[in-house]
Amino acid sequence: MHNLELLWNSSGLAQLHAGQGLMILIGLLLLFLAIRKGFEPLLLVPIGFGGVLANIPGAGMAYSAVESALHAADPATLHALAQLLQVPVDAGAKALQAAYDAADTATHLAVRQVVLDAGFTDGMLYNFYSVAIASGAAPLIIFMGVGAMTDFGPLLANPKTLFLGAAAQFGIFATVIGAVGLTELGVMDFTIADAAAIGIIGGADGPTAIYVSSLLAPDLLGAIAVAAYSYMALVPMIQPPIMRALTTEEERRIEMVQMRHVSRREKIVFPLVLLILVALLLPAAAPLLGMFCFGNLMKECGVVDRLSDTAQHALINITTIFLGLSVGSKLVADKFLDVNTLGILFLGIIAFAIGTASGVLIAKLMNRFGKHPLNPLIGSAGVSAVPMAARVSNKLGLEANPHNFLLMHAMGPNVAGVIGSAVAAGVMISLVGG
Amino acid sequence: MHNLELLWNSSGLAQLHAGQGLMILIGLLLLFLAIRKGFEPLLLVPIGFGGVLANIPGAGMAYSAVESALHAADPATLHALAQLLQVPVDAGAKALQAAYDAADTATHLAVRQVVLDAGFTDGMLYNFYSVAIASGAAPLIIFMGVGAMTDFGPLLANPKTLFLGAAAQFGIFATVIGAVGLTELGVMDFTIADAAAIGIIGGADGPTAIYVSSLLAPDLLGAIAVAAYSYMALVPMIQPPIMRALTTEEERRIEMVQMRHVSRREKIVFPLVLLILVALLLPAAAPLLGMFCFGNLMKECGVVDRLSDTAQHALINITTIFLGLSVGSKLVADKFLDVNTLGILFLGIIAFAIGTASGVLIAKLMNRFGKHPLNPLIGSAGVSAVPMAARVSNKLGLEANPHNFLLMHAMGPNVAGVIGSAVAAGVMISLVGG
Amino acid sequence: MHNLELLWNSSGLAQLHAGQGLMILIGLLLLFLAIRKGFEPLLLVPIGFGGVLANIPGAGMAYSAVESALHAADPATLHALAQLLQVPVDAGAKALQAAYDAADTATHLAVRQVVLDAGFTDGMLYNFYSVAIASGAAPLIIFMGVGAMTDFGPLLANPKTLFLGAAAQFGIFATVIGAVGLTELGVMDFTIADAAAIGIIGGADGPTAIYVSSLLAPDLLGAIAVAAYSYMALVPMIQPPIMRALTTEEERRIEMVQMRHVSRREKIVFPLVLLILVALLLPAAAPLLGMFCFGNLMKECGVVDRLSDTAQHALINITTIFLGLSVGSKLVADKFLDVNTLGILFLGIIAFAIGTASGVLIAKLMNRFGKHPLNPLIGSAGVSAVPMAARVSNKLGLEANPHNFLLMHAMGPNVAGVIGSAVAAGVMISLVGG
Amino acid sequence: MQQDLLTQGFELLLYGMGTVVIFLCLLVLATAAMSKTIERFFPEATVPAAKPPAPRAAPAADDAELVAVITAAIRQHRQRG
Amino acid sequence: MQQDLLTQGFELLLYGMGTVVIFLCLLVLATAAMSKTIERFFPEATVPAAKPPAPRAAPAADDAELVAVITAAIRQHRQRG
Amino acid sequence: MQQDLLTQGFELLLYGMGTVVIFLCLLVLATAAMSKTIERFFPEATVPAAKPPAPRAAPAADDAELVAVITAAIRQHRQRG
Ligand code: NA
Ligand code: NA
Ligand code: NA
Repeated sequence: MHNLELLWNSSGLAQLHAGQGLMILIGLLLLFLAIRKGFEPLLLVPIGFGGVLANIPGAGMAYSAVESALHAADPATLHALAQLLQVPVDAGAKALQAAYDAADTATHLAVRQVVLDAGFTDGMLYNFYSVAIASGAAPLIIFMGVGAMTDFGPLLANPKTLFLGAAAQFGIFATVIGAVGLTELGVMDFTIADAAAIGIIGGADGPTAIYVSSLLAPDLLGAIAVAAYSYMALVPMIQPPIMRALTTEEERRIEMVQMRHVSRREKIVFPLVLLILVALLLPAAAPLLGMFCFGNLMKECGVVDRLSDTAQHALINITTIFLGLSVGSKLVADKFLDVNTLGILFLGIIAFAIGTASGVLIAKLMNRFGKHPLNPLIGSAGVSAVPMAARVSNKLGLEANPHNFLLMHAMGPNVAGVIGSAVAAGVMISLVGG
Repeated sequence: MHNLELLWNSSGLAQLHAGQGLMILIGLLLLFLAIRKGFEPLLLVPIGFGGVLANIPGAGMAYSAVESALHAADPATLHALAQLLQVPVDAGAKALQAAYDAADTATHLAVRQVVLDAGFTDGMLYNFYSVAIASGAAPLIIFMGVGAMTDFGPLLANPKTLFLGAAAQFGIFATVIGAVGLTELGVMDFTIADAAAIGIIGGADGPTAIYVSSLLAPDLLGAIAVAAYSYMALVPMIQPPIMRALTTEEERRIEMVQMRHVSRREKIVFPLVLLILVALLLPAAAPLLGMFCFGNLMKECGVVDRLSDTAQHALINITTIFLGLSVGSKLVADKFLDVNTLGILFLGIIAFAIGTASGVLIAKLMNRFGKHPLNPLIGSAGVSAVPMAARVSNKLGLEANPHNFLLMHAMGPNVAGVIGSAVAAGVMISLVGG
Repeated sequence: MHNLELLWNSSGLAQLHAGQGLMILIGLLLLFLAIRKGFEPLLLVPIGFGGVLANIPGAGMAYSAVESALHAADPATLHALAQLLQVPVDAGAKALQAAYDAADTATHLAVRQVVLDAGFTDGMLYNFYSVAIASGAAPLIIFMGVGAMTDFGPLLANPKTLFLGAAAQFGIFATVIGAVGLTELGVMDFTIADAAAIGIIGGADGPTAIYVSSLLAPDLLGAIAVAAYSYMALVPMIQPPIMRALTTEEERRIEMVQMRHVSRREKIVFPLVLLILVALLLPAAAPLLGMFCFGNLMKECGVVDRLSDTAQHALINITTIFLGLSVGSKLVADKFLDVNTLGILFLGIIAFAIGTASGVLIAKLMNRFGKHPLNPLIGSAGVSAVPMAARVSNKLGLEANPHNFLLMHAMGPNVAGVIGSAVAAGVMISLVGG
Repeated sequence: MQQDLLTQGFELLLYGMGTVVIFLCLLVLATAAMSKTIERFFPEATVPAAKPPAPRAAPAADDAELVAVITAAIRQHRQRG
Repeated sequence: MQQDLLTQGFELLLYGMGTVVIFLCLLVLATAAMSKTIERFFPEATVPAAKPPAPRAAPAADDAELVAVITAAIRQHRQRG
Repeated sequence: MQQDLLTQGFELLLYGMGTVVIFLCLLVLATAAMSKTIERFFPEATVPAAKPPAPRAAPAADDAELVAVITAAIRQHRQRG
């Protein structure tokens, strides 16, 4: 009977908490949205599946050995940890966790040795998270692949669209104000680092958001990544009403002059120009923009096609699988089911909306003062969300004027938005992360 | 002359032990079987080659820095280690190794620091093993790729074939009894964890066997993996006599009714149903079956084809190379050349035979009591060994009746056998590994 | 204003040292040579770009957490480190670095804990370097891929060309004498291990050079890798004058007899023969030549084409990207801008020249005493630099005699040169690295 | 102790085989229920309609865009030429 | 302390948005300068000449070699057959 | 000490170059022996027979199966239609 009890106690049903059940449902919902509704499936399928795996009761796939030990609550182990962490013996797992988080590296090592000796091990998703995200590698590798898929031609043909990529980042910083405001009102409880990480959702760029939150607010990473990718998928629903409200029919009909031809050499030199500017002005953005420029240079230089091809296919796909599962590991119930998550979801959509509006408004301004006509609809593409936002601009343009093809014009602010939010990420990291 | 002596002493010939020479020959034999006879070459070529590399005298490619230090037997280093491990100074390398294995994590760290300072380093194959197998990652990634290559259609068309996948796992547990029996008779010397790991050979599923033995019996991993893959390759020789002995010509002639069409939606939902069931009932099987279901969902959902494609090609191939070399690292003479290895080879083939027989017998029973005719030949496919076992069923069916195409019918129990042995693995891990 | 100051102080311009600026220019020069002049772009694009990234002021992408702490020179941290390293408190960062380098592993761990607690982290390129090069993995994986791309047919058709592969390695050892000679003259300052690593440049084989210097002279790795790849790219300029000077027009006109047909079985068995010979004679070369033979066996055996294909494409490309960036991380100004770098560049070209000359002279000798005519031009291909050196031989042959196709004949010494320099690497590691 | 090992073996056989059989029985039931539910409540559209599956609204839009972009590109090319 | 947080937020807005705008302004200038420089001093060759781009001298050599090798192979094959 | 370094260098030259030459000599011998052995005792079948290489018995079986499966699939399809 002892074995039967052991089997039952080790079953999921016997250990299921309501929160885990709820999170499994949320994971399945993400899968439904990704598969049935086409919400950024490349990321949300692995994230949703990882979320389900992370919440399997008793499997501890998302826990480190130390977290597993704290959840198992074996008295002897807790006792040993309490002594190491200098906490009262009867303080409970939460107090131990808090003391562990506050402890120094040497204490971490000592605690880890105790729990490994007690037979606890790191879960699979925890390992994936450590290698892919905690190290910073996966978002950077994805950014390299994105760089290798990006064509800066439209931006080079009309560099002024970089201003639109700047304008749309206002959503990021306005959201920071929102997050600290909600904290001051006592509704939420965010630090300035949390607020900065939440703001980056407004950058509409998944790897940037994941990179920044892994540095500034790892506990919020799950919610931030889910918000970022979900809202990117919702761009075709979020943006059009704002764009229509802020533009006149007349403005939406504006046809833009055809783009000049951009030479191969310009395309090769541009990533280097961008890299040098980053090096001189904002080193904190160098990992992100450096890898982005590296990917782009590999693509454009034409002499390393086999590397560029791998960066765009095998490497980015492998990294995406592990990045997604790793993000899913942060959907574990006791980290995700928190009022802060609701705050993040709310603030994230605000960020998108403000970014869209800023882009459109600055585009209107530029149209008024520029030499060439500029359709304000391409301003919204400055939030990035490549290439969805540019497609939205194109679609609304076609609605107003069936001969108005804005896609290539909108690709300029679209890739400018990627640069803009990476720059914003650099500022956040240097001002807040220091 | 000092250099000449140094060169000679560092040559392989001067350091060759008989065991190493024998293991090199065994490695070459595995290569011969893989290349000339077509025995599971994707795994046995890397395993065989890794086995040769692991036994190169003096190279220490399969040893950790600590093992290298113990083999080098430098007196000063041994002296320091003896003090750390609290063993008499003249105890010798074997006693030191035993004391090291029994020591706690803090002592491991201290010993490691001493040997690194003495200039010893981890061998290349040891590094591969740590990253690929000790972390648990490689078998799980392979299982994800296998999931992405698996079509559950035949199983969904006739879910009752899952019973055959269950029946064939009897081979696993019967082998456990065999292993503990041999130990009780004093012929072999296996713990219950060893017996469980050996039994899994009967699951006829390479990554499952490697995953379980990496957790329960790492020292036996080499022999278990070699047995599992060799017998999988021998399925066309092992199974037919058993199948013929247990069925009548009449039974083998039975034609099965054609399968119903399975909808895409069923195929998408099935991996999620399986995942939820695992989550609720057997979390210990969650890493294996979770990754398997993830791979299958990526394949079936149709919205992440580039990820599914990478999981089926670049990622599984890269992982297979390192998994194979890592398994080969366990073919090092002083671990492999042991009477236990013979026991494992003997028990492994027993496991295959019993699994095959159980599958066929339960299929006969189901044929007697079911509504639709069921050819007992498909029962043997329940051992998994995908797709070889299903092909064997088909071949014997065609021999008895040239119009009898059993392949698709046998694919149901075949993939059911993969699920069955992963479930069995979960039970082993939760009952024995705790 | 505090934030503005913070931003300015964290900008690159405020932190730029002249050395970093110079190294960024050198990185851009490497990119120019790779992209515009076609110098080994697969390696020099990532190396050059990594070199720029490594020298971005303030980003510390190539520094470990400890190096970052020493560069940041925060008084409290330096004080704590000085105590741990038992160095006077006012000794300065250089003395601390030296004390750290000389300290044992336990001290390294303690120092690391202090700097991690102080908020310093490992840079991205440092992480890449640790995983790709310090572990030894990347050069070995590349060597496996090169093995999978190598055709030993020409060498098997005429095994005597192996002598030419031996002869050309004289450049390696002559360069060692050059390096110790310059040190004795007081011009440079190399240890015997440095000299051995520098000599390997003459092997004209990138991964071998990187592997050896990662073991024997990690600080010189950047300069050695840049020299090796640059001179490999310059082979069409370096070799012809030497070849012309040492041969007569008559000799260059010699037509060689057509090669015999080499059977598939010979090609399958050859990598195993080579492996066994390495195992018996020179275990220190086993990692390099083992992986090379493994790649070649996968290619030739014909039963693991999907693994061989991955080794030749996805895996080698991924590894090349990270290897290149990691090598670039060693182009950091305070390691690269040193008189030793000039010495390495000078000695490297000498090594190529001597290797070329030795190959040609031994070929002349073999032509005089052999049964079949042997065109001395194929001797120069023995330095390896596959397939460039063989093309050079072919080109000079065609110049002298428009019907003289030496390419396949030169491929024999060309791949023999790869084996020869790996053997030389093994000797270096066993005599100097012990 | 050895007696104990054999007992452990038989317990593993009993509980292990039991779990495998129960798990796969439940999976048979769950799979059958799943298939029935999908067939009854969420049937796939009839074949001709199903070929371009409903959930993917995007491709249609993409095609329109693609046509638009190509048209624009051709127009520009002609104007330039 | 909370007052402090809001201040920090506004400072982040000010310096952050400022940096983004300044950085992208400089990028506009640098890009324009780069494009002008390339157009004036390093223009790409005219289209017909550009098709086989100048920097790659190797391919031509390779082709010659390839032809040579194939010729040699064919010759050998004939001699053998 | 410096004298020592030069001596070390010459020793490295001597033993290193010696090992390279001896190793490659042995490899020439081993390779020649290997080729002779294979040519004499394990020659490849004559070309017409060798095309479908002997060791791979499986493909034939596979093809038969493939044909069988396709046939079965077609039969089922017809019955359904
Ligand atoms: Na953005
Ligand atoms: Na199985
Ligand atoms: Na060489």
